Amino acid sequence: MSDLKKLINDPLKVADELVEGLVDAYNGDCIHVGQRSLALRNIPDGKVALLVGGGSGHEPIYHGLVGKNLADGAACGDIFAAPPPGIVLEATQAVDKGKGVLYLYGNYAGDVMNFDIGAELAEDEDIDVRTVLICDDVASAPPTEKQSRRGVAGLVPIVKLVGAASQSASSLDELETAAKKACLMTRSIGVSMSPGSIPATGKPTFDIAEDKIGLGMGIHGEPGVGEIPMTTTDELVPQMLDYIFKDFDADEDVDALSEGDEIILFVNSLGATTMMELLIALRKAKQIFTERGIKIYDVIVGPLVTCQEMAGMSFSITKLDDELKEYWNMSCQSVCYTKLEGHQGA
Amino acid sequence: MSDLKKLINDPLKVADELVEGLVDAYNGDCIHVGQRSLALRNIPDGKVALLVGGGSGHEPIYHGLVGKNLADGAACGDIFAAPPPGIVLEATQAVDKGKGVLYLYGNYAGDVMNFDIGAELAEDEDIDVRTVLICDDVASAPPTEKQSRRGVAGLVPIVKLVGAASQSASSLDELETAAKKACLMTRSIGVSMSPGSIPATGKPTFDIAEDKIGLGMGIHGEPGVGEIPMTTTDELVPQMLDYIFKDFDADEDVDALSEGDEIILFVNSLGATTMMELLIALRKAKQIFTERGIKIYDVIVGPLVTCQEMAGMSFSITKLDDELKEYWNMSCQSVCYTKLEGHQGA
Amino acid sequence: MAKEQLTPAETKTMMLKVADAIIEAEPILTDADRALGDGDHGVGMERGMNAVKEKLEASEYESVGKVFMDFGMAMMSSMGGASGAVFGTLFRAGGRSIKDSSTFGPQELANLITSGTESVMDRGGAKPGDKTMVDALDPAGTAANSATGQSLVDAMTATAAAGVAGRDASEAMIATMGRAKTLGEKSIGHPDAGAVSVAIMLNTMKDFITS
Amino acid sequence: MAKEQLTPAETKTMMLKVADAIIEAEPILTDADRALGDGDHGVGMERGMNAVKEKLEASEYESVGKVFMDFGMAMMSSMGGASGAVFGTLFRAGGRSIKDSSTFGPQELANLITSGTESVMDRGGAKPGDKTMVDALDPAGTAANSATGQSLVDAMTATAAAGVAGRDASEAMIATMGRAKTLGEKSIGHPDAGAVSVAIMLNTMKDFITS
Ligand SMILES: Nc1ncnc2c1ncn2[C@@H]1O[C@H](COP(=O)(O)OP(=O)(O)O)[C@@H](O)[C@H]1O
Ligand SMILES: Nc1ncnc2c1ncn2[C@@H]1O[C@H](COP(=O)(O)OP(=O)(O)O)[C@@H](O)[C@H]1O
Ligand SMILES: [Mg+2]
Ligand SMILES: [Mg+2]
Ligand SMILES: [Mg+2]
Ligand SMILES: [Mg+2]
Repeated sequence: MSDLKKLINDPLKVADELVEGLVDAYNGDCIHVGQRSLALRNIPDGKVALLVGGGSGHEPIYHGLVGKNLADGAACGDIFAAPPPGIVLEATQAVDKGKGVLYLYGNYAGDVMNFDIGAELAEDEDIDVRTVLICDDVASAPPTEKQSRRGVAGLVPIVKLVGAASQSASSLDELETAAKKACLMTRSIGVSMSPGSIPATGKPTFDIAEDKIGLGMGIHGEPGVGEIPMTTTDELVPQMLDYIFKDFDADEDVDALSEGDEIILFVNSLGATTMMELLIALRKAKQIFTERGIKIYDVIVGPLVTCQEMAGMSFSITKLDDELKEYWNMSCQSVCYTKLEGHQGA
Repeated sequence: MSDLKKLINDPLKVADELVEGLVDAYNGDCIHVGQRSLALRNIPDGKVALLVGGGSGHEPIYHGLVGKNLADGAACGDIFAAPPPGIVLEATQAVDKGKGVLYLYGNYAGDVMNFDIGAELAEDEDIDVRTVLICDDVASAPPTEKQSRRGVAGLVPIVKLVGAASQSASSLDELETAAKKACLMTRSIGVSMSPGSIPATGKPTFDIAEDKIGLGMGIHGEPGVGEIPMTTTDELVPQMLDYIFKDFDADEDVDALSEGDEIILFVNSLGATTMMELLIALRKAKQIFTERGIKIYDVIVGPLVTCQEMAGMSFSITKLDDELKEYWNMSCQSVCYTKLEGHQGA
Repeated sequence: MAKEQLTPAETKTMMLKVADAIIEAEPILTDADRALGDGDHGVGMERGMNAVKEKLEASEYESVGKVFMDFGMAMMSSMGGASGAVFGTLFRAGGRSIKDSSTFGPQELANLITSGTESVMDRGGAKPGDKTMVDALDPAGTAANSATGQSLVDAMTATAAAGVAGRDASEAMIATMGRAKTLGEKSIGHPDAGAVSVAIMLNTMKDFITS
Repeated sequence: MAKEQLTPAETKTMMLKVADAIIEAEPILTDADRALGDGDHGVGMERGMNAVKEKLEASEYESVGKVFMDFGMAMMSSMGGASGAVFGTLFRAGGRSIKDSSTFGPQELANLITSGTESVMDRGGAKPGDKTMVDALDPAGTAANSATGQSLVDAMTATAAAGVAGRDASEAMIATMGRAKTLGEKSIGHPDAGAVSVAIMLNTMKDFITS
């Protein structure tokens, strides 16, 4: 979008004001904590807590994933900036119910450092903290280095699953194990056609030629595997999914995606890409999975992991086993994602 | 957005392909009917059926509102075009379970004429049809002529309420009465900052100056009450809500919105306007309702009634009574909108 | 060479030319609807005309009325939108009024337009002056009715001229129907998109008949 | 008039000038981060420097180290992002290493930078050559350490020059940390945004000390 006509107040206050609005969107189910954190109003005593967070500007994630059977709280940074350690601490204190707190967030240098410092501050307050990094972007590193991958849209199914697991987890260990499994089983690949921008500067976050698609780009426009000519949905989708298939194939820690497997399929828009486009892409993806005999257990589709007016989309695939299916089947409710018990097409 | 980099296949086939994708998104809960209609897989015999529909290009409405405790089916037109009568008929036949079909759709000349012809064809097949028009856009006509208003984003809470009512309605009469009440109690006002475009032409649907906001614009860019200079959220939101307050005041068929009233508040984006902006606007709206002692019973927020990459937003307000609250509290699930039983902040 | 009393085959050829003319005019129709409506009139009419061509090219006709009925039915079932309904109604009802005619002359022209226009007004509630296609159709019907005693060439020429004048007159009207309604006085200065289509259709018929 | 052995008050004045210089350089930092990262470095640093100014202006200092610790703490608690953590760590740890000093001379300069840089490398895992701010800090620290026997003016001048050279050298490096990582060879030709900030900071300190 070249003509940025954003409806805001002070561009330097957007993060604070949007978190206020988010609390209003929860209409009482969440409370505003400290400087810029969110927590569920009623977290049961003795619950192992789940904390998410990250930079703002990607709404409805990350802080919109606080909710019933989802995250207990979120530490919110400024636009595209990890929350400072003080905010991580205030959020940690708000969600801790004596059984410790699992930090579950996307792998970015800024987030890791700030959450780590926050965790050190929390340990000083005798709160047990464990961290599981979301590293789902297959375009950002080979399977052998998957712990250095960026965290992208896969966080939605991951937080859904781990939030469900947290309802019955008896210890931080147990929840950590579930989170690691959800992360291992979830992989994403994205493309972008045009950049978002930072409200405070109005400047696009990157440049891309009119006739090019950034294949494998991250959710802030981080470069992926390269640029390809602008093309059609039906040409692009197979290429994108191929990265996912090859990644499951090549990774020694997981089995290949093969006939009879069941998956959650999440088709995400980065903002400007319309639901119309997502649905057309979903249609092609469904054909490909059907050809391979892979069963879609449930579908998420929508602009849930955005970067302002960035145009682009991503696929996230979570391979399910019985344990993950059970977590999936739980209902959940939040500003970002809500589902009833069970799954579509049951 | 000036540089349109839409990810599609044949621009003339987007409506057909997106409906295919939508059926895939339902993952088995909905079936594709005839040329371009959608219906729930299992509509109970003897249920009074609810049919929605309209032009495509506004995803996730209208056809994304088919779902559990929502609409039973949808007749889908081409981009921004009402469905032809043949499609209305095929959808009607698919959802009719012997108790008749309520048509509930936005008031546009094209939709009215095509659904009316479709209804005549259905009556020829001995299907009972009743029509309730959604006319919620207060900017499009004064209260004395409210039956000539456009149908805009208010359709989301309206279809939610009427879908719930349809689960227990014993007759078409009863459902029609509930639908009329939901429509009467729901009013919307929108603004737009920049146009969407039609995939087949790539042309923007209207022109607007760089420094102007279209106040009261419709969801295709139909002109509203006038253009005002681009401004901040906190300046704009009170002006927008004033139209709603004044409309409830002036309309002899409803009581004024006043202290102690309970409402559903829906903050919608037309596409390019980000969730960040919606939340900031929601924050201001909440302040205004709180000042007036009006209680927000539940909130919907997101890009649910869109017009491609159009920038703009709207507020829809539904005033509740006990009957409507009961309908609201039912859970529902669809691609467009999902909620658990009850309401946020209960 | 000018034509009198078209055969069903000639009528079909004429209406195929109408379809091509509308397809060619897509950008003009798109722009007309962008100014006052939602910008989809050109694409919608193009979709309709492609359906029309498919239907007409696959059919042989003994009745001239049936050509127009098929023309209307193809539009109505393929287009949707306001124009699918109103143009579909125009040609279906207009064609039905001459379905027993095996030739198309000045009387058929008059019947086609007047019956069709009446049905359009019944269907959509628009009256002359509301800034819709009716503002091109209504004067065209009047002209055709006054010209039933003349040659087809003269009748068609007068009818097309009246339609064009009606389209032009729509520029000065304030829209009270459909999408453009809330424009109020701002709708002045642009012709109605549907009226533009009608004028193109009538002119194409005239060109066919007079050549 | 060049300065030797700054008082805590002078140190505070110097660091307020650093804050202003960074605020002024916002567009440069924004563009540097747009080329390789997510474009928010300028805004983030500006946010940090406003917090720094608020904190420093409201405080009086007896220890020079405390000036830097407050500088770092204000950044760390207001900014977030990678730079909030790394710059916060740089100044908090660097300042702590000289928190007992009541004057800022060549030895304090060397301690500030070397301790700070070490802590940054511990915190974020970056090594020299990874194309981060460390590539400006590391040579600056080496220069400062070699210059502890010289005047503050000379030491600071050498340190700033080494930092600038480090920033320039980062242009030729391939990013292996943070947002720019996946750029690979394409990251060559742009300096690292954090290194640009470091160079501006050191130059501003030099300008203050030498003037
Ligand atoms: N009620 C009506 N009666 C007659 N013609 C109408 C009516 N409503 C709309 N039209 C005609 O349809 C045209 C618009 O068609 P189109 O743009 O294809 O459909 P839509 O308005 O559904 O987008 C208008 O220019 C007008 O001539
Ligand atoms: N692990 C790290 N160690 C040292 N410096 C780092 C590290 N990660 C990032 N940086 C520095 O931070 C700068 C980016 O800061 P900024 O753009 O404000 O944060 P973010 O990367 O979170 O958007 C980089 O240019 C680099 O100099
Ligand atoms: Mg950032
Ligand atoms: Mg239309
Ligand atoms: Mg139109
Ligand atoms: Mg950055």
